[in-house]
Amino acid sequence: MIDPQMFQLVCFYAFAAVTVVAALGVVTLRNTVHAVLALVLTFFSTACIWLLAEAEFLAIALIVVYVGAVMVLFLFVVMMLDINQEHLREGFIKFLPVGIIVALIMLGEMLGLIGVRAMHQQVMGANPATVAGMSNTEWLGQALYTQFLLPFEIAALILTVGVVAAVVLTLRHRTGVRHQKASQQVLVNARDRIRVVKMAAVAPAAPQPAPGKETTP
Amino acid sequence: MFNHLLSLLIWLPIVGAIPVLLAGSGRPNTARWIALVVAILTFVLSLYLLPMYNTADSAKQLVESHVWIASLGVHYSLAVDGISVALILLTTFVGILVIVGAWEVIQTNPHQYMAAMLVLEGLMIGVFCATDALLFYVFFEAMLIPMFILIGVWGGPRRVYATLKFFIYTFFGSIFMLVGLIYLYLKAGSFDLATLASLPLTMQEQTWLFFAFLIAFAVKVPMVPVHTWLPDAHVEAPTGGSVVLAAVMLKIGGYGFLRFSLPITPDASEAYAWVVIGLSLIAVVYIGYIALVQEDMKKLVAYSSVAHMGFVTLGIFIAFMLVRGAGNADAAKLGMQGAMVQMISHGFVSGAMFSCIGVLYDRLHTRQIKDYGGVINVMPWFGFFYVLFAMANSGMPGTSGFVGEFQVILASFQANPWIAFFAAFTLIISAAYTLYMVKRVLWGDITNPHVAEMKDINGREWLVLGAFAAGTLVLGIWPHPLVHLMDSSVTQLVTQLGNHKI
Amino acid sequence: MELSTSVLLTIALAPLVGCLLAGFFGRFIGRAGAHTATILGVAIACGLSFYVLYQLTAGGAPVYNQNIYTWFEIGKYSAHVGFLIDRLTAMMMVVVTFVSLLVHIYTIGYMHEDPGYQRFFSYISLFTFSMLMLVMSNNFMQLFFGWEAVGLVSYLLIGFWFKRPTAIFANLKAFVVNRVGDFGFLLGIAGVLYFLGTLDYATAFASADSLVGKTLQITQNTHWDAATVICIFLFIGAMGKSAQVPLHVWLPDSMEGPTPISALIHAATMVTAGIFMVARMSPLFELSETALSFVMIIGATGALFTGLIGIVQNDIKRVVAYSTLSQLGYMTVALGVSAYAGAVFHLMTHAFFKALLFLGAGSVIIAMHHEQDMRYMGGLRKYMPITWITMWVGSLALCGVPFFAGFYSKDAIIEAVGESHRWGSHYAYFCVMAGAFVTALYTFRQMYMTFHGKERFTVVHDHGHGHHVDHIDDHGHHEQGIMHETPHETPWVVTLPLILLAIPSLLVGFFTVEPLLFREWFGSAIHVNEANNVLGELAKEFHGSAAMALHGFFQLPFLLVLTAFAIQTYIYLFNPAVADRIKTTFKPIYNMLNHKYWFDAVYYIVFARGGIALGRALWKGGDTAVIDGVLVDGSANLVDRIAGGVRRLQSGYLYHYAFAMILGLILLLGGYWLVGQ
Amino acid sequence: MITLSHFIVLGAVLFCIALASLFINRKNVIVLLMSIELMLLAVNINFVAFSRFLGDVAGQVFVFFILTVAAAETAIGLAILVLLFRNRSTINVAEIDSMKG
Repeated sequence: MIDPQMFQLVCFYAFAAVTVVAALGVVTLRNTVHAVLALVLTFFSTACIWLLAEAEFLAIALIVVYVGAVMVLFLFVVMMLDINQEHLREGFIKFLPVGIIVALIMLGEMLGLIGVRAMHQQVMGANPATVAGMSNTEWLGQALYTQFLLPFEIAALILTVGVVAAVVLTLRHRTGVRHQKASQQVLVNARDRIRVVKMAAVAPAAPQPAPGKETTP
Repeated sequence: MFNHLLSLLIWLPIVGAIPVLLAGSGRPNTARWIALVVAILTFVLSLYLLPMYNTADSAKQLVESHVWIASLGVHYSLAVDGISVALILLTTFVGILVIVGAWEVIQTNPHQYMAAMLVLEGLMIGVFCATDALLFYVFFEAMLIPMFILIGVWGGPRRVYATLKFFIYTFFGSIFMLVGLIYLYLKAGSFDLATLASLPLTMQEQTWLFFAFLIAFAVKVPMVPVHTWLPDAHVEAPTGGSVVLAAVMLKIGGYGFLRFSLPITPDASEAYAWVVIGLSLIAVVYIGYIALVQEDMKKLVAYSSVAHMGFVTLGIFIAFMLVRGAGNADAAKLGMQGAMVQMISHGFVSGAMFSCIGVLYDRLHTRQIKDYGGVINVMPWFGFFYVLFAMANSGMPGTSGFVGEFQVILASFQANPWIAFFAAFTLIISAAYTLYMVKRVLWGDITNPHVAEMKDINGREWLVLGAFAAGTLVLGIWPHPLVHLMDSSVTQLVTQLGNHKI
Repeated sequence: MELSTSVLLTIALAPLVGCLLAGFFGRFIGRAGAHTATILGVAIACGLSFYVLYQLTAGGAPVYNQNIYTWFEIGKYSAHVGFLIDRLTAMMMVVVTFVSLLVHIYTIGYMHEDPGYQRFFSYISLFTFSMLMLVMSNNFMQLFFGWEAVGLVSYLLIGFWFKRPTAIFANLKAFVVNRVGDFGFLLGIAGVLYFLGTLDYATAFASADSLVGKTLQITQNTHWDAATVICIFLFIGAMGKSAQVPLHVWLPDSMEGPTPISALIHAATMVTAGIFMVARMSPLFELSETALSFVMIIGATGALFTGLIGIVQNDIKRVVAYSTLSQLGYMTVALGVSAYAGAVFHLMTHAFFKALLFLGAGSVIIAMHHEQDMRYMGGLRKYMPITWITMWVGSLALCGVPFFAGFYSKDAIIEAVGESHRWGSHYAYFCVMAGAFVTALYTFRQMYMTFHGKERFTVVHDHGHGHHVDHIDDHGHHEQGIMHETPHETPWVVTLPLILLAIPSLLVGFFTVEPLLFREWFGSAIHVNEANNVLGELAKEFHGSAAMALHGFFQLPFLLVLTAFAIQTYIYLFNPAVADRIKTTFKPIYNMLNHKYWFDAVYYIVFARGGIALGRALWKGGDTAVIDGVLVDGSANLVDRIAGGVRRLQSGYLYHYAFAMILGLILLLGGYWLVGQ
Repeated sequence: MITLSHFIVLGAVLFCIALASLFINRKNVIVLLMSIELMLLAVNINFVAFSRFLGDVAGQVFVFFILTVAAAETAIGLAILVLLFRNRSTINVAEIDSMKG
């Protein structure tokens, strides 16, 4: 019989390993498309870890929003743009040692500072949502629509602005394209089109009689 | 209405600037007339100060006080004493003259020019009325803005350099004052000047505060060696800007010494009076020599302003030596009165000198002395005024320029004959540089053919110069009313000087 | 019967009204209006001055001392405008207004072609007003006002012909040199206020004795006697105004002004203001032997050495100018030996005969069409007899020939110096004695060169030339020695003042010497210590004016005059070549005199050029280079340079910024970690 | 059993990988953007973990907001990227230095 806690641990390690490997893939893969796919994998495995932490709503949201929307956006962009991959990897080997050293120093500092050892004693207790008699989604929703209503609305607004901004930024005005401007067509005035010129009705000296009225298009 | 006379004096020109602006560049004459009416109205109102002010009472009068920023204990509090009344009258008087003086001279956006002048006038009156240190500071700084605009927009070719120099110089000074004021606020919990004056301070605190105030006001006065903004600002400023700058704005430095340095840090002021006295004497001699060799008329007069303002600071600070050293309060009053009279007088004389140079500039568009010569041949009336003001500038008795210098020299002899010796040097050097200029500009035969085409002053210019001349002569022939007006306030100040704070 | 304030005010203000009318409304009232108005003003002042003098002497009026209005009042210090009228003042008022009136009249003739006619009348009336304010003052402040105001008018009048470069140079010089004197004067006044606590004459003089024993701390260990310091400072003022060595340099140059001015201001009245002032301050000067010695030596030096310069001058006005300097020296010597009354007496006689000489010289100049060089004159006596005779009267008075006015005053001074035992009086005695000889030398030379001998000009009649049209413009640069018409006697407005001045030059001494000098006519106005009273000593030997004059014929001064007369008569009437021979023989001395002992050159180089060079050095070195260059623009440049350096950090590359951020984060965490350990 | 430190270490590791990526992929803007996503993810893991261990809902709410804002940021970032590429035909960071002082 497998100890459920043990099983959780194993699962965590497994997912964590996938996350780290995928993340390494993101930063090292030569092909950007592959890198994006590795990032997708990172998100997936992270979502799984969040499930282990019983944050179901966020795990699902991560997959739906990120993998489903953001990553697809990445893929679109990467594939749409004709990028010279080789050129972009210049200095990769050169800066690798520096990157690794900085990253390791950072890691050491962070872990040392946070006090990982003390946290090691802290075992995962009961799920607070369950304690409150709610599902995780309900628990989150309760907080979101009461306590954090205003930030929530602002977040919504930010997203809207983001959308508008993205559209405006990428909108391209092509020149030389003939559009039909309905508004101008409707607003047109007879006087703009036709000019009435009065002329004396005198027979010209020319042999052929010309019309007394002339119109311009 | 007269309960709020001071507020009215401050805000009438400022609010009056709005219709002037609204008149727009399309109706320049409307703008000019509105500005003139506002300025005259302000002057008439300021005349009411005379009957309302009780010269026998040394206390501050016409008090107005409202809470302004409650959380900092800042009050919108106004009051005047004799010195303020005199300076306010000077301001409103000059206010009319600069508007008349700019009448047709300023052709680009006259409405904006007039509006800036009116705002400046209101703010300067505010400085002279404020009895709250922060309110004073606000007016003190706000004043820079219209001046900045006046020089920067209607100035000469190097106006950008001059405005920047002027602004940063003065701003640099006043930051120290702000720091000092904040310290005082933290200590006293109030910005009220009377409270600050009675606040006990140690010698060390006083020393720091004294130098903070000294830097702020020394730049404004300006004293050597922080005077170099003045010649540049004057040279580039339009005539009206120069007039206001010289006639009123410089006085604010001297006024600041009276309101801040003397009452708040009397002991440090006494201990370091020699610094100010030394700098004042340097101003008289050193600046006198520099003025001698100037080739630009405005620069020359600007430098002479520095030298004359040296008498103001000298008169104020010898008071310490006299009250505390010699125990001669009357001599201290004499010196202080001399400084005050010199301030008012310099307002007339320097304003008039700059107006004269403006008259020449309007005709020939140059301020270089060498371009003139023999102006008297074509402009006799102008010559009359020019000689009159030149004489006043060199301290001729019978003109206002003499009174203050005379009193200060008499008082400084009582402090130390050597001070008087160097101060009296002005008699020689001011005559030399002023009349050397007169010689090269006014006298002689006409060498420049353009000078021959110059027309004598018109009615408007006659009015401006005549008004200045009247002020100069009346004050010179009969200074007693002015002295009497300020007497009780000066007495009170001198008494205050005697009180040790430590 | 007391003097009335309104009369005194009228005396002072009548010329001012005339001045304002002529000055501001000159164009409306025209030439005749201008001279009528001003002459009327001065005539009123003159008449009333005589009336005041009469009241004080015959009428028995007490001394008038009242303030008119308060100028300022601060604590115990106050300054007023007021009048002190005693006999000294009254005499000065009469001299000033009388000479001024004659000069006004004379001006009608002298200036009648000048475009600045009204302006000129306005100026001289203003001068009269200022001079009256000076002499009538009852306090130091008003004295200083008058002092400076006459200086101003002098400035305006020297530069009256403002197109001439020499004139506008001279007026600037005059004003600035005078200001050097005023510098001392003002300090003297400040000293009076310091030690005596008042600016009022009466109060100050009453407490003058309190000065004794007081000292002024100059340096840590130096203390100067208060009275000496005050008096020397006051006298420096007098040195400026009364053109004493070494501040005399402005007076000869002031001859650039029109001749009436030279007569009125630079001979008769203004330059004697210093003498008047010292006489007025006699209670103070009596307290300091040192100061009086100083006064005496300065005066004696001037009396002799400036006279010497007069011998080599060729400009007729300059001769008279140097003579004025010399005579002012005599007056100053008299002050220095405490013979104040003698100084004032000489002031009065000098005012008459020197004004006469100047106006006579002016008359000659008119006749010669503004030729002033005596080398192109000669033999004029037959063309202008009135001028000739009156000039001789003036000259004899100047030389101190017995019975003439100048004799009484000058001889009294010489005698007084001889009586004095003050330190330096031997030097002074030598100077005044030699000065008498020198005076006669230049005076006779001038008379001979101008009126006697051969005519050194030729008359060319060219009727095509408009003589009077634009003569102002051709001042000084017409061909010398060529006349376009025969010289002729000047009109009556010119000769009348000459005659009116010749009378007092001849007679005034004879009638006034006794009361003025020996009977203490001035009363309380002049204070002399008993020990210094040299005039009192002389009075013992005085037996009437006639006896004094007869006695004078056998005295050394007159013998010197006779010698000089003989020498000059020989040289200029019989053997003109001698003059040139002397000139070449004594070349160095001639050069020294001709260059006026190099005073002008040295002053010009040291003070004018030096001042400008110093100013330029301070301006370029101090203001422009140090304050603006290093401090103001320097700090701006420093900020600019620092910013320029910092700017390089902003490479624009994203990864640099990112790297900086990460580095910062690492350092921050590291620091935090270290602190936490 | 899983402890808090497990999550924290995982977050730290992810963060450092992303950090290293900033160095080694210094020229490719797309990878840089993805590294930022990784960093945010690492932060989010921490939030979730703390929220779970401390029983505080605020942590998860915050993750929610971070996701929202990050999405907006990515959208705009990519838009800028597209614009950049359109104008300069490159996404090489080394060639973008118009902010050079």
